[in-house]
Amino acid sequence: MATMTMIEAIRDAHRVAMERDDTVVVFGQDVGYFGGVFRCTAGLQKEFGDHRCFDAPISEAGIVGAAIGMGAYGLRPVVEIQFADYVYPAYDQIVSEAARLRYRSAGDFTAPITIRMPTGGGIFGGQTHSQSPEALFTHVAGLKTVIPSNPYDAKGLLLSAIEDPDPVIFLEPKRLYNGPFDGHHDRPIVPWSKHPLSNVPDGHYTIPFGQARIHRPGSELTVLTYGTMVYVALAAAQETGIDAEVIDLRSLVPLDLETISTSVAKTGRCVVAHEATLTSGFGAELCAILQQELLYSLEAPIIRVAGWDTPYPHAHEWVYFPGPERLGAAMRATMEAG
Amino acid sequence: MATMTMIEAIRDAHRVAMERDDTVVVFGQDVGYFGGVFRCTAGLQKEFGDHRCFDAPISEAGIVGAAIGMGAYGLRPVVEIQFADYVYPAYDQIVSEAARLRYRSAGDFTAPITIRMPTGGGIFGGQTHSQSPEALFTHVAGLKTVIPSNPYDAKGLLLSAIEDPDPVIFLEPKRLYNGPFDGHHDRPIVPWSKHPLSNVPDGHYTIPFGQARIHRPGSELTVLTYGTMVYVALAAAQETGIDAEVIDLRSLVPLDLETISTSVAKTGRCVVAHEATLTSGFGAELCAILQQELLYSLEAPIIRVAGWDTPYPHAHEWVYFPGPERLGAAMRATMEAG
Amino acid sequence: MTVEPETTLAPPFAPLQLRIPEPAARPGEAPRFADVALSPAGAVRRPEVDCPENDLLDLAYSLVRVLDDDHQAVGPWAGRLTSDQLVVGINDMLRQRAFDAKMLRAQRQGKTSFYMQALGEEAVACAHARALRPGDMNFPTYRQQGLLIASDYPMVELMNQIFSNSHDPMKGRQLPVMYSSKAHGFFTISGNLGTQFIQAVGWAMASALSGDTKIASGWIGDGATAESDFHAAMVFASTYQAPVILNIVNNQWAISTFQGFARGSSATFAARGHGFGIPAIRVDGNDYLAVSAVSSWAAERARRNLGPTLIEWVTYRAGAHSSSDDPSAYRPKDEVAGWPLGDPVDRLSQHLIATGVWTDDDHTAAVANAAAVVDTAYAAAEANGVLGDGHSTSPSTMFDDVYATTPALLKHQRQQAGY
Amino acid sequence: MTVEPETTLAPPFAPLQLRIPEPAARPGEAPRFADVALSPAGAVRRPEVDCPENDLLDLAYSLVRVLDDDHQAVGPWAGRLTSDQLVVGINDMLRQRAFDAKMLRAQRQGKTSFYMQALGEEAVACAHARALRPGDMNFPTYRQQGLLIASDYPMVELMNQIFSNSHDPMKGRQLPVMYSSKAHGFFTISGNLGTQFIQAVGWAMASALSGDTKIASGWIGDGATAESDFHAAMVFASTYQAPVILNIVNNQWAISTFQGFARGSSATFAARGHGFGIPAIRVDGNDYLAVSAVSSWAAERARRNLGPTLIEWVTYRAGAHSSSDDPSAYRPKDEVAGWPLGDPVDRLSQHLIATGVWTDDDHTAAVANAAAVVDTAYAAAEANGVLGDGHSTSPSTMFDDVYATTPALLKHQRQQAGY
Ligand SMILES: Cc1ncc(C[n+]2csc(CCOP(=O)(O)OP(=O)(O)O)c2C)c(N)n1
Ligand SMILES: Cc1ncc(C[n+]2csc(CCOP(=O)(O)OP(=O)(O)O)c2C)c(N)n1
Ligand SMILES: [Mg+2]
Ligand SMILES: [Mg+2]
Repeated sequence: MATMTMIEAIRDAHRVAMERDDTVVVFGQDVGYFGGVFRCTAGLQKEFGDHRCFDAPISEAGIVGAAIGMGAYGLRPVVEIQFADYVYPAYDQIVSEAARLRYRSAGDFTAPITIRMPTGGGIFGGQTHSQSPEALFTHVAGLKTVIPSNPYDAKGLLLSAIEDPDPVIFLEPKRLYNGPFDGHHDRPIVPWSKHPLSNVPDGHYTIPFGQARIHRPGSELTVLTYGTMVYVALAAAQETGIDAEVIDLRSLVPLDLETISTSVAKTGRCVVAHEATLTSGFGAELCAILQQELLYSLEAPIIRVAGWDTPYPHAHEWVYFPGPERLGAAMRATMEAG
Repeated sequence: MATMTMIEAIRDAHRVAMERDDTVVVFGQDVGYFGGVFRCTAGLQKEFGDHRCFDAPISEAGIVGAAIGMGAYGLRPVVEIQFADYVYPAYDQIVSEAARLRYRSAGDFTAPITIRMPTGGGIFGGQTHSQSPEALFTHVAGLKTVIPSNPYDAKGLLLSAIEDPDPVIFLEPKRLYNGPFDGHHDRPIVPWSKHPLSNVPDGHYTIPFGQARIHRPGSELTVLTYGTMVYVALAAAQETGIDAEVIDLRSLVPLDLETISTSVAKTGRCVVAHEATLTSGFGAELCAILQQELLYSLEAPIIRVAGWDTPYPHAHEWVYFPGPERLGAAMRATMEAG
Repeated sequence: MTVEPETTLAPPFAPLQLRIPEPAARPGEAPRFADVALSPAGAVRRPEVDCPENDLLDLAYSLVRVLDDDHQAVGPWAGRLTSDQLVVGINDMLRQRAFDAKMLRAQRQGKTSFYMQALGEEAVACAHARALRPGDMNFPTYRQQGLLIASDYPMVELMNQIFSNSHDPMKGRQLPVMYSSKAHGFFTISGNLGTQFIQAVGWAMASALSGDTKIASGWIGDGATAESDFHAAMVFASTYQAPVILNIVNNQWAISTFQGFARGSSATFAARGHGFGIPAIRVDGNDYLAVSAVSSWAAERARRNLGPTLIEWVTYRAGAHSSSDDPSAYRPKDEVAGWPLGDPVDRLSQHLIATGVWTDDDHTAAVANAAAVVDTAYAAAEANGVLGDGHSTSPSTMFDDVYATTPALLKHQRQQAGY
Repeated sequence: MTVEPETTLAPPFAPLQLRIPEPAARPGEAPRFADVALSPAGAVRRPEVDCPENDLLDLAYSLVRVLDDDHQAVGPWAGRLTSDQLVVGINDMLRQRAFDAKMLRAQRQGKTSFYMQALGEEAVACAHARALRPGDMNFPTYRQQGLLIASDYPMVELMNQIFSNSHDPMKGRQLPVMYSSKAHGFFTISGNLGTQFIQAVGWAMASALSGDTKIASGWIGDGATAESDFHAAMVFASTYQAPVILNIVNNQWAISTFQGFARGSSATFAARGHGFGIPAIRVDGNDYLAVSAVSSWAAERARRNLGPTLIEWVTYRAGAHSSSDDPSAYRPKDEVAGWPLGDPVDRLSQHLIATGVWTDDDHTAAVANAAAVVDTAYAAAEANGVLGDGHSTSPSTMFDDVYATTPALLKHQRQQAGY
């Protein structure tokens, strides 16, 4: 057991996977010699050699396309897209190829690949270093979409992703790399070392997909969220005094419907929160499912708290980011409704 | 006024736009000399010359990227993607560029471009000629997403798209090109000439975005849908005997919230139908909005009838396609619920 | 301070004009292939496989041909196949041709939804397949059925797939002709153009990373070289020196669009290799012996870890693009008659006759035999059902293979669907 | 029947191995640029602008240079700028350098979130800008601030953008350095690499379609040439013969990745043009006179409807990739000292001195003047606010310009946000 940041936990997951399985290869832009612009693969090339971890040309389509070919050969490639905002050139390879290989070949070929990418805002990265494109993957049959919120989960989920026989989109909330962030951007930065979920077991362990984590049990209202917004929700719960159950979905596809339904059935009130733009975000899917499953248990409409339907701005980051005040207001409104 | 198929109406819209405005240029794969694999641009090159309508290399990224450059110059390009299933190589140019040009340059540059593409299934096209990717566009701020269901609307909406100062995704339900189709694939094909909406005015007219069309007024239940599913819904209404209000959204972004809300407030029951896969489809957004706006007016949960969460299959097209039986069953269940 | 730009050109300037390429001939005009650069048979040298790329540049502009006008095999690329191998080759091509004809007819008769033949291009895939080794992997397009036929993939399986019947190895999920057979070195065909080209490079990289000895062969059409994934493949193959053969099948047309739209102002498609330091070679794709010899050369380069080779196979799409297409709308009806490289089956047959390997009668018998093989397979496949007759796989299989393990929500959908 | 493949190679085969490129030197090693092919100043010929592409192939492998070791301008590309123009040039570069230094410092002081300098590459954009005409359009990357500086775009506006302040022309929406000015022929910079390259071609196509006389100039980094949109640009430029200059700025590095990863096994980036029949030319990017001469040559080609030109500007990224980067982790600390093409400002200054146009004192005065210009602009910009001090545009503007007309749902969101 060691105390790790999310970056260290991700690095450790790579290391464990590469040690256990010779077919795991890691590549992407600047991930080899340098170890990644966020340092998530630092040291791997040195430890495992440049045939196991190497740099790639700046071609997201090429990186994912090559990974698909490698997967078809029998390797387990783990690739990094430098920012989720840059995944679109690879979107065709992901949607038309990786996601459908098993299906269209009736299992003859598969795509056991992991596509990692830093996601979300909070670092003054402007419109091309801040996006949260998860809903563009959850709509695509054949993909799994995973997003950890802490070092412990990051390592366990990443190991599951690498071992998964199907393509996994692995979104890493970059604002959480070095510490939990609750949206109070004007307060001192909190390092992971102060947080219990920075205790990461040595060696191999996995966290199965489709199991949400209840970060805070509560009785009055359910907050469904993931990634950075988990800490925003915890802050909002504390600040509003609402006894909220804060659920971290961890994987969006597959979805832990049971944990979600049980909670909302219990509380009768729900707020959904994500950084991605509101319209057609993953929150819409959650609302659609919940109203269908639990209409008669709902005491108030489900409110979505999300990024506004604009590109992610630079100067007005904190007007854009759905921080604890905005989320808290929605929670209060939900408590007062009905 | 003339009787037109949807193909003829689309061709006519091009012609009217090109006559009125010299800056309208039309290009895409096989659209020039040949006039498009669905013949939607047939005759344009002959009539307007090869500088106004021409073929393009097989590069969707190139087609949209070049169109963006042309739009920045001051032209109004109208491009065809041969099938919506092939739009993904252009997805980066659409999402990262066209959608954000105006915003990121504070209006210095804009992207007044129309991106047409045949969408939807029903032609035994298998997984790469049948997709309905609308939700991948509705999630992106800066895009408008439009989908006509008949010749009259197709012409008026396409003229609006071409004249729009912003990028418009124009989805053409290919199964409707030659006639309305209600999902009864085993019955004789009905041509457009039998349908009143095949009466298309001569010359110029536009249909504003954000105005839904009520194809069938009704009091018991609202069906929200668009594209081919409009006729499936009409058939289901007739076959179930449910007095359903069938609303054709026509444009998803912008959305005619008022017509939708008024109807659902009136009926208290709603079914949402689309061909696209269920999870994170545009139906989710409709459910999310409606439960938030009208929770207390809903007498039953909103059911989504959609493509299954699999790639679009070949042999089992009619098990996959959400036909009148599946939709009718959902409508009945909705009537019985609550 | 404003300074006039340094130029010999002064305003006013003449208005610019855009070049819109046009093919040499359109319907109603006489076929014209004067722009297709040819070389005499035997004229193009055969460099050693380890010849440096910059000593090979001419090979991208010439045309490797073995069979001359007298049906003799000549020059440095000749003499590499035995008579037995040539007979195997013509039988492969005849089987493919008979198969295509039969399946096109089946489509016309409503037994399936769609078909794509490769009439006139048989030599490319058939000869290439026999130049690879078991375990090598092709990443084909929809026009390389010859790879499977020449790898002795059971023809009935091809037909089962086309009919989407109860025995369809693809379980009715795929459009006809979208085969897959890992065991036969044939990667699952994508409906999306170009994607497989970079995947082939990735597969080859994996083989090299693993210290294996297998090579990959990627395929793309002339039109699809315009797609972005062509570039990705070139960059990755060039950078990592992957053991891959990159095949461009230039059959002159991409649906209604002639090859000039994708080629642009470069003289040949093979020349694309020059920008990447990838050895490139342009070959008569209707000459079975040339295809075989160059395929072997490129395979040897890859297998010796000498890196990728780009090959342009010059051929002609003699039929329609697909069963949905009618080429008389965009090219001269008799264009194939003007095609300077002839027909690959005829040419090989004439060679066999000219060299005394077989006779006219042998040819007639081989044609009949190919038809019989196809008919036998057809009867067996038809007995498994054709599209729409109810003999498909169970619709419940529609929900399988989306993931290795079907998730709960999808199982629920399957139940909703009644399965 | 199984037939052995036709090959001289027989099993067992040696295991394959993948090539992973490595730069010539890493931290702790001595800088090494022996692989950078150089030509003596004046040695490369200057063909007529209408010279056919296949007579230009050598220009992709040589290096156009004008300034020799004695600081004289020599050869056929020399003698095209007046002394006044050269003085304008060095002042442009000095302004850019002073500006970069100042803004990097401002970022360090927390006045903004991010900065990217172009230290050592000033000649490329500055000389190019002055070779274009008003109305022409650049499609730049984040490292072509020189285009705006040499087009006399107000420096205070650049700073307003960097500070995201109340006067930011981009209204605080964009990351620092993501400028846009249509009026100055500068297309809005994208954070996504490569996208602008094909857009430049589209813009040029539009100009030609419209019978206009304006040309476009597209920009891309060595690393970003691996992106797919590079290919789209090459295909479209080649096919339609668009009036566009396609500039590759090869500054040796793409963040931590040396140019060999994008270049692969081709000798140069300029050679990419050969696969497309696009005239390609490789140029000393640190030689203001060479950049100017070749830019004018390419502009004239475009303006005369002779089609696209691909230019590789060979230069060196002397600074870090951005304010977030520390290159000492991946390249020798003193690598710039070993760079064989020197510093563009020094070289032009030495030329001016050697030719008697100015003196050491003039140089010192020009440096001081540039600093003063920057300081004046800085004071003005700072008065408009810096990032985080509350002097941004109103947050309500965050909801503008998503569309020409803000739709109802978005207005509603603006109200929710309190504006
Ligand atoms: C990404 C993508 N864009 C467009 C299409 C539609 N399409 C199918 S085949 C074809 C022409 C391909 O021509 P070529 O590459 O020359 O191959 P050929 O058909 O001649 O063998 C086109 C445009 C597609 N399948 N995928
Ligand atoms: C599509 C995309 N992928 C990755 C990145 C991240 N990124 C930003 S700059 C850069 C390096 C670019 O190198 P080069 O093209 O050589 O330009 P230079 O920085 O040297 O001027 C990378 C990988 C990006 N901005 N966009
Ligand atoms: Mg072709
Ligand atoms: Mg660079």
